[in-house]
Amino acid sequence: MSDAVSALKGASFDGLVRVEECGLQGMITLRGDLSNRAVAKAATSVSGQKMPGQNRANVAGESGICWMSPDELLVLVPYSEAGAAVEKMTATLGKVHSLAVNVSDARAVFRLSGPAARDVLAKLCPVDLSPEAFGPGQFRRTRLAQVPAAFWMDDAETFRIVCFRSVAQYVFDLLKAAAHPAAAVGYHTSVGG
Amino acid sequence: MSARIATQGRLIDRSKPITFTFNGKRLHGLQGDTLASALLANDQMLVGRSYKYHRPRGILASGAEEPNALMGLGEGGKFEPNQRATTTELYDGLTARSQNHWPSLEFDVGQVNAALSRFFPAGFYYKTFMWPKSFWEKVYEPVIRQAAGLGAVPKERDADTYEYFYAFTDILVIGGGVAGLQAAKAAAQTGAKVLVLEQTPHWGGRAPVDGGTVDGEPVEAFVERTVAELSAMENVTLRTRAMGAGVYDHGYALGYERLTDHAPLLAGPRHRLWRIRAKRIITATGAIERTLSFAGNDIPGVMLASAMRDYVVNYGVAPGQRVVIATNNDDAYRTAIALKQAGIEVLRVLDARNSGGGDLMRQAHEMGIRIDCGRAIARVKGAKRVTGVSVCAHDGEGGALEEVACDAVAMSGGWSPVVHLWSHCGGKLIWDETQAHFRPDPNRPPTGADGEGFVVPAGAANGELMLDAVLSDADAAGKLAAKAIGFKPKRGKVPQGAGPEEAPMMPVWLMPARATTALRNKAFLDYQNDVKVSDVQLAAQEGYESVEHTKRYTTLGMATDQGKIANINGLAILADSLNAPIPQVGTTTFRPPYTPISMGAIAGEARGEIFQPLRRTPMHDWHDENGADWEPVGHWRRPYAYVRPGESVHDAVMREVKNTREKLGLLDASTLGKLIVKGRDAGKFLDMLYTNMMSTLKPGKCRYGLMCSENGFLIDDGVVARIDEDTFLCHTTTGGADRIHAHMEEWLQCEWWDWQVYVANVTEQFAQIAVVGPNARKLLEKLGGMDVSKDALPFMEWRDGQLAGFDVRVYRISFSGELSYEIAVPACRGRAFWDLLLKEGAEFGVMPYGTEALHIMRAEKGFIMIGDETDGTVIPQDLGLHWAISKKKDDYLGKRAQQRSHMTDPNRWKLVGLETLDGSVLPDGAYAVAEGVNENGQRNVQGRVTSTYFSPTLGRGIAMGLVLHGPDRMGEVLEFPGTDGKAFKAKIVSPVFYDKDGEKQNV
Amino acid sequence: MKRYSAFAIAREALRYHTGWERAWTSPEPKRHYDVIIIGAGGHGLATAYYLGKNYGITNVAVLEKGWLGGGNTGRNTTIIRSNYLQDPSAAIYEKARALYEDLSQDLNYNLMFSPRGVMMLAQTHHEVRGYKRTAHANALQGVKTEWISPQRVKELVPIINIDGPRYPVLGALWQERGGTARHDAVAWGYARACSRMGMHIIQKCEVTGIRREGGKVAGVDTTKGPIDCNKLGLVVAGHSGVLAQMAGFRLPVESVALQALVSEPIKPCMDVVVMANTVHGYMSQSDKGEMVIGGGADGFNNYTQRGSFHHIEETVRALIETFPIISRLKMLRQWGGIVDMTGDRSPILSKTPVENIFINCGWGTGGFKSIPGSGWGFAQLMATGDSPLCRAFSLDRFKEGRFIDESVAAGVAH
Amino acid sequence: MLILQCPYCGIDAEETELAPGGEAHLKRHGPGSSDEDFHDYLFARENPRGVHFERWRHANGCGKWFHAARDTATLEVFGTYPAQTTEPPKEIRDAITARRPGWRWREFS
Repeated sequence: MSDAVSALKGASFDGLVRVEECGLQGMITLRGDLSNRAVAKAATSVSGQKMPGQNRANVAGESGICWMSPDELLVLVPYSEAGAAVEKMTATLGKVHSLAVNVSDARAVFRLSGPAARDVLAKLCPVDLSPEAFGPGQFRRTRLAQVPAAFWMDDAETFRIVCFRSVAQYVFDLLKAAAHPAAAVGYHTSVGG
Repeated sequence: MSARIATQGRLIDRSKPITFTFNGKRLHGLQGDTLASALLANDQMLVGRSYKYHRPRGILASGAEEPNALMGLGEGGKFEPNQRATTTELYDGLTARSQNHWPSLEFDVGQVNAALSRFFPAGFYYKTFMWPKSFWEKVYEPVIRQAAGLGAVPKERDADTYEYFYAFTDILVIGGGVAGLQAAKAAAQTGAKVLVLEQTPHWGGRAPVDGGTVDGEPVEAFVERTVAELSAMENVTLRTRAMGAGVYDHGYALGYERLTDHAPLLAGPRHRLWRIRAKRIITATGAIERTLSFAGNDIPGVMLASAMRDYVVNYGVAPGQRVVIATNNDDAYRTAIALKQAGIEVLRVLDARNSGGGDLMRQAHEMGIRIDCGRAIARVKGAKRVTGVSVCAHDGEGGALEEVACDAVAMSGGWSPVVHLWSHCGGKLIWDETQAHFRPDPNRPPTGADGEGFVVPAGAANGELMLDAVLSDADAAGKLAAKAIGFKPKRGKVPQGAGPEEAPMMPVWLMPARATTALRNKAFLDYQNDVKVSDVQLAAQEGYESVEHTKRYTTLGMATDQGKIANINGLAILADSLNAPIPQVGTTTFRPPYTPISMGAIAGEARGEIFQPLRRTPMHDWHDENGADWEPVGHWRRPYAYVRPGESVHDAVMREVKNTREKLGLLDASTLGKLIVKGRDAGKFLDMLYTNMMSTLKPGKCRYGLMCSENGFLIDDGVVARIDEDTFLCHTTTGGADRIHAHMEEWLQCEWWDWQVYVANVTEQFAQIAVVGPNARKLLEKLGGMDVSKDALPFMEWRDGQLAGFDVRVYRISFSGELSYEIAVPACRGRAFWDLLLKEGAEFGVMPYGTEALHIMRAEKGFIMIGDETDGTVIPQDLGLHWAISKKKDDYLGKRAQQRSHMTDPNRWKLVGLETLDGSVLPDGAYAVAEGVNENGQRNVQGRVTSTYFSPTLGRGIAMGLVLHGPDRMGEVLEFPGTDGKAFKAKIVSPVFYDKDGEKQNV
Repeated sequence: MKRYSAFAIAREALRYHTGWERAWTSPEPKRHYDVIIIGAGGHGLATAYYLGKNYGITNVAVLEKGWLGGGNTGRNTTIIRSNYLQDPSAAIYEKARALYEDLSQDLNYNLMFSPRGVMMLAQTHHEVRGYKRTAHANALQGVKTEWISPQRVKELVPIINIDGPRYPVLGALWQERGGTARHDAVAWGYARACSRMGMHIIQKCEVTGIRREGGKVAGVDTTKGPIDCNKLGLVVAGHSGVLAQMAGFRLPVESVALQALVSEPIKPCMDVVVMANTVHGYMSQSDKGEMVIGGGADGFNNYTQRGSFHHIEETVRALIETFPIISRLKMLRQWGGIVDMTGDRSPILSKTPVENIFINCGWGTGGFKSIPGSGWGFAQLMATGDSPLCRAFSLDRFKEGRFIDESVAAGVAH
Repeated sequence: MLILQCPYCGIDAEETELAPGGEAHLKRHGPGSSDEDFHDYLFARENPRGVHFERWRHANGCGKWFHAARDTATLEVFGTYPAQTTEPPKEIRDAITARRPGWRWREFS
């Protein structure tokens, strides 16, 4: 759909790190018994990714599966495929007690990249972001300043952050402030780095 | 006089001169100076006025405990009052102003209080200013208030920014002196992750000034080496200009990092508030020297002995040329020696101990310093600066033995460990008889989530005052802390400290020991608040025996230094007055922060645009560009009305209502909550949540539902649509989505966990637009794509389909009484669809309307509004909503509550419509009066207005209200007094004012 | 006991104040009292005072496990107001406010009652409606309040930011005769007056048990031995649940931490008390010049007198938004108190399941302002068995669903 | 500033990720219950100075409700466990007994 636009239309900012809104991203909330094979199949078949363990995410580009809670997954697919994916999942799930719903438009996604990414995010989230405690493959739902958010790392210096669409501007402004060029911390990464 | 000297000054750079101003006077200092050292270098001994008596005050200390040298710093948006000169790093262009005097520091009218001080003892204000009564309010208090306060008021909005930082570490070390450094090293060597905070810009604390050697080399070398070693370790973070401000439950600690205070021109945040979670916290916060309580101990030029030493050694500043030193312990001899070495004349060391001290005394003696044992200061002479002292026997009443002319006095009353951070979270103290101070009680530490102690004191903060003991104690603390959280301490060798032998100190709480009343009346304990020995004694005499009583009655320890200087001395005087041992009298509670921290830092990044999240719908920008007068609803903003140029808000609302009723209106309804409820037991679940029967709703149909709390009160309402056999979509109010979602999850997880129901909040997935008015169908038919005729899509049904190529879900529901479609489209296309509706709707007179038009139209129809008709005390039965309360169900949340006697009371007020006789608009929240008054003399009432508007449709004021037996009293006239004396008369009518049979919405 | 006056001070000054007597005695407990009040905070002492003053009952002991006035009386933000919405609340708080007007003279102890005015800001349309409703109610309750415009707000509080981008000030509910008082002095003044009537205030005396005989109270066991009484009043904010347990009944009460903080003192800049409920903060300036700031309570049971720091952050944020200049002040001290929260957030002044045991608790955040009214009404209840001021606050209201809900008009009811 | 471990996602969540939910193990009384039972269910609360059982929601996290056993006087946490139970599991009660011998809470000990 040509006239579909993400909350901030791909806005970006360069400071201590690069902050960018990732644009449209397909997302499906899947609730069900994660040990149920149909539920797992529904998630893996549309995303092409393996089932993640507790507090983990398997993501490649625009496709992936994130562990949200013991009975909830967030399935990532390209935006344009979300509708079809939900139908396919629903079919796969059949009579199994579950819920698959398209939430692609309900969220905004940001990318935070650069050596200081951990330091910048640590200004906003009450989470241990040291490399020993958090790295690629892990997934965390938490509080980002005053709103709920979730994030994972694409690589050692890149976070992807998901929040609700309505607060996209707030989150972007927060990340900009935290990434102010003169606000380096040097806790997780030396100030020079 | 005080002045810069040619030698010493380990922290200053004599090649880098700095210019600053004090009370407008241009002065010069050096890179590395503190404002205090620079002022002293300029012979500025008078730096402020005390709070109560406006007595002249000079610099007393050299660190965080300074009670006197408080300044207004900076200009405009960067002005800040009450800054301590002793912890303010000097920078070029610094502007400082002294405080609490008028017209000037030198000549202060308030000083008259000092002359009358005898009439203002502790708590005098509790005993007077009561007659005549009116005088308190009209005369006394205004005068007292004008005299009150300390620093000037900032005038402009803060020009700086602030931020937080969440840090997680195994061990947090607070204090970067030799103890902190050694503790950090011992801990870090086990592999534990260590964070070290030091409040000053320098490592090593006071050890480099106090001297001694570590493993044979000077302390300074040890400090440099250790800092270098720590910096090289991956698992260690060192921060200077970062104060450990507070210790809280479960290992939470606050670090207060001052990033630009020393260089305000630097970009970036001014302060960073570290929110630290540590498994263990080591407090290596050192100790603070105590003053001696002798008459005139507050005259400018009287200084703590250690501070005087600091100014000489660190900054190359002589606080005086001819100095008398009074002490009860050996440490003061270090000052004597340092001064002498710097070429300053030391006239006397008056040692209250008859037997004097140890090595240091001998050393001083050998340098030719005169030492008088068993001697004390009877009183200090001088007004704005010291001119001399009277010397007396310490064990006496103060009869002068000789007068000594001098221009500075150093005093040392012994040392008190800084136990604040140990105590913040409940750590208890024990009294150390030999050193006469409180130290942490190792058996009663503050305990964490696991019930174990999580704070470990180290070095002087633990009561160890000798260099060697400090190092070994700190090393042990570091290892203990690491071991406690599962790290293996190495058996590394402990650095050996070496220093002179010291003789035991002798507690001196009053000097001389039996000082006369007149002398005690001039011996200060709390300098800033002007609390004297005599005040504490008075409090005890009057029965304010608890240390908390004394503190509050005399204001001892309540100044900006929070008793760092005064508490122990005051406590000892109190104990003495009560003939009780000091530990029995106890201490006051230590509360965070250790020293004051900026409100800006506490607020963090949350200011201006990011003060709070502002939730935006996909159409937010359009509203903003088209005159939206915003109304906050939770964190959302909704247009109250779209105001056009030349229009008042009221005009706009009237126009919007009229246009919607006559033509076509658009409402951004995206903020309404949308919850998907799915599962085999979904119907059963909703039957419990709503007062209505939802399980009987047919797929494709909608039903208005009410939700109550278990306590019976209405908490939300909205339209439920059944999507398929086991799926429902529940609409909530704008504020309600998250609340009701949580409410549903709570019951599913905590009560009915065996029911098969899943809930998902899809509120933000959709932009929802209400297309309302006689022309609504015309517009949708023009867009084309689905059949929106009455037969294909009747009232209170919904359909999925397409409109002009948009995937839509269309609900035939109406909150206005008009023909109305609520259309949900994916949020990412919401703005596009909105634009299209405006474009294509132009020919039908389309016009967006805001929340106020919405409210008026619903009121004209007699529809209730959660938050207006309900206020948390209203049940559905009050609102005539029986039709929405299922009789068939034997249970729903709130049903049992609604059976309680007060809920079934026939005298509960019930919903009716109200029409003023003259067509005017009833005031918001007005009450209908009844005859007489109640037992408490309050006028009886029989009803109240819940919402009231001017209805452009009916051309008159309309209102809804709750009235005693209202529905049975149609036509009766009630009186509603306004708050302006004007009374309104209104007739009880049906709450449905417009289209009573609902023909318009059902076409 | 000598009266306090300017003349007394002058007289004492000449002899360096060596002649002042004890403000209150600290006797050893007798074996029996007509009435025992547990808790020597403001409410307990005020109850004892009015038992003596209004009913001539002076064979009274007030037992305190710590030091008198050491609980919430000395830990609050000293605000006094009566602009409540519901009739029973308005009645007791206005009674208290009215008594405060003359209390210094009545007790011969200057409490520094300062009717500088209390304003509650309306920053949403919902609050506007709520406060206009309160103004109407107050007018009929005999509580003098008025609805004022943003301009008037600005005149009264020059440092306020009325056109804040997020929550502009839309007006305020203004009570001109609301204000503050010196909190410790309230306890001390009552204590001195009680002592003067021959009552016993026994500090450092903890109650360890409550003795009953045939469904009636017989006395209490304390760390200073057993003491008998005919009537017993429980007035121990924060610890009511624990004592109720001793007496054998449960209360609809939970104890949570409520925090406050003060800034360093600055010159007078705000001569009224301002409450901003939308953003959950309230602030006044003490006679010392400190900005006294309070906010919301913790949401979990807690007896530590230490709250969670994030509440302090939320409050400070909110107040900076409303009063931008305080951003450059510093927090001098923060502390917490333990408050009783009842099922409807309104107090309980009531008989109990045990005959002759009476309970006064659940003041939540409203304790200090109500002290004289609470003491007045509770003394009447204890002396006569009934009090119009207390009637609506009885324990049974929860069973009947007869709540007194003040959150109706204001988010937080401080 | 409490830290509680969410038994569902295993995260050591700090207080600002959590929402308190009051006393745990309340037995719901609906229509047909006596006034006393209903009153106690809604209002009568254990309010001990010591061992307490309470409900929390990992609101800014996995969203699950859970129970915590905590000392209200020291804030010591004895353990957390899922909400789908009507009484504290044995291991939690044992953990409390180990730290607070002789504790009682309602019918539990």
